[in-house]
Amino acid sequence: MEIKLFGITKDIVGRDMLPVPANIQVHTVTELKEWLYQQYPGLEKLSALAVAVNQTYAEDGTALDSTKEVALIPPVSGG
Amino acid sequence: MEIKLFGITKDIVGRDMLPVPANIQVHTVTELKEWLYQQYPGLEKLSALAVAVNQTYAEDGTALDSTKEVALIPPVSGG
Amino acid sequence: MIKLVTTIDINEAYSALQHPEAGGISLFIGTVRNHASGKSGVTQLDFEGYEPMALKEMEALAETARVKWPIKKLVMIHTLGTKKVGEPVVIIGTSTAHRKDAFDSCKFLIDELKKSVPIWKKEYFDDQTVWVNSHP
Amino acid sequence: MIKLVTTIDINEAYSALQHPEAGGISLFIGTVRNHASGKSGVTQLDFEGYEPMALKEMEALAETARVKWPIKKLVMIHTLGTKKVGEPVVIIGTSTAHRKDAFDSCKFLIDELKKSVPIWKKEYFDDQTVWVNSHP
Repeated sequence: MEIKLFGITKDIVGRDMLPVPANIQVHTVTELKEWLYQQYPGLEKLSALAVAVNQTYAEDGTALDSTKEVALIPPVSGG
Repeated sequence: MEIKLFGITKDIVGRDMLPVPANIQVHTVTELKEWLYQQYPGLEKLSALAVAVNQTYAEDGTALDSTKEVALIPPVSGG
Repeated sequence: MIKLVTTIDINEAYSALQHPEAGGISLFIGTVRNHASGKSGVTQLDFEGYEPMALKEMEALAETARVKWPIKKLVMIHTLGTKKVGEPVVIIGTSTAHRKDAFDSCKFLIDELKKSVPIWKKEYFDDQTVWVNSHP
Repeated sequence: MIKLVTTIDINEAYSALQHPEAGGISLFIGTVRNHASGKSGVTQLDFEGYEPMALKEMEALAETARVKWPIKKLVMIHTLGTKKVGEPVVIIGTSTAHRKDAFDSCKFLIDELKKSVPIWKKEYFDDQTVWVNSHP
């Protein structure tokens, strides 16, 4: 599974696409965020962090797998 | 004194400038409207009729004289 | 920018609203509809104004709006003369630091313009003409 | 008309809002201010988007607005890339038969766009850059 990164999450992680190693089990949005917060503590300091699955805002319990497009959505600031 | 006419008041009176005969005494807005309603009953059928004196909406009691610019303001419909 | 014109130029209005401290611009453009209240088949419209008084009233509304909202730039332009369906007849615009003030002040200006500015609209139908709002 | 662009064309947006049954068009144009909240001296901004999701969110907001108001035409255009102070970054427009619906729906669309559409703004100051809204 790969995670698309935008805005400040791209700066914190230092790249725009983060592969999740095959030996890491992240089956839900909550599990993904827990793993990310361990790896990149800067992500936990954001005012909010959403996850999009297949280009739609996902719930904490939404299931993840490698067939889905997954992205981190830091606080938006368009307009 | 001459009265400027606009919109439907111009159609009712049949001209765009109505002189008030010298022998007619109209000292206030109220007196002017009373005289106009007698002469042109169509004016009384309008949903409203304001009078402007020197290009400002006037009160019923506002004094009129021949040095002032006087106009009839039927219901506006700009925009 | 407050004026009466024969044709509205939207780019000119937009340019006049630009200001380095403005974050939001609200524009309202009133256009000629093809059906008035309860009637259909408007073919054209004529706008007539008591020009010096209309400009004075528009200036007074602008002044009232500037007291109520922190407006950076303001535009009120109304056309006079003959218009066809779809043509713009009025454009109101305000620019402010925050967008709510732009929306609120722009809406105030068009609402008040329609109440007090001495401009009159004559609608042409196939078989008659009507001065809008004249009769109850 | 819903799209992401590099440069906003106001005339194109206005043209897309014209409709013979529309009496009012509300346009909102968001521009780059020279001071953000509490800070001064923004020299430029970059806008980055998650483009396919941003378009999906904008389409969803448009659909919600169309259910709430009788909208004739609707425009949502956001720019991506580098902008200077004063440049337009977003334009929202709705045309409706009656003007209150145009104002209300236009304001709804810009308010919601700012909440949910995945677009990010980076402000450049003389001595630092800031991703807006990122931190409490």
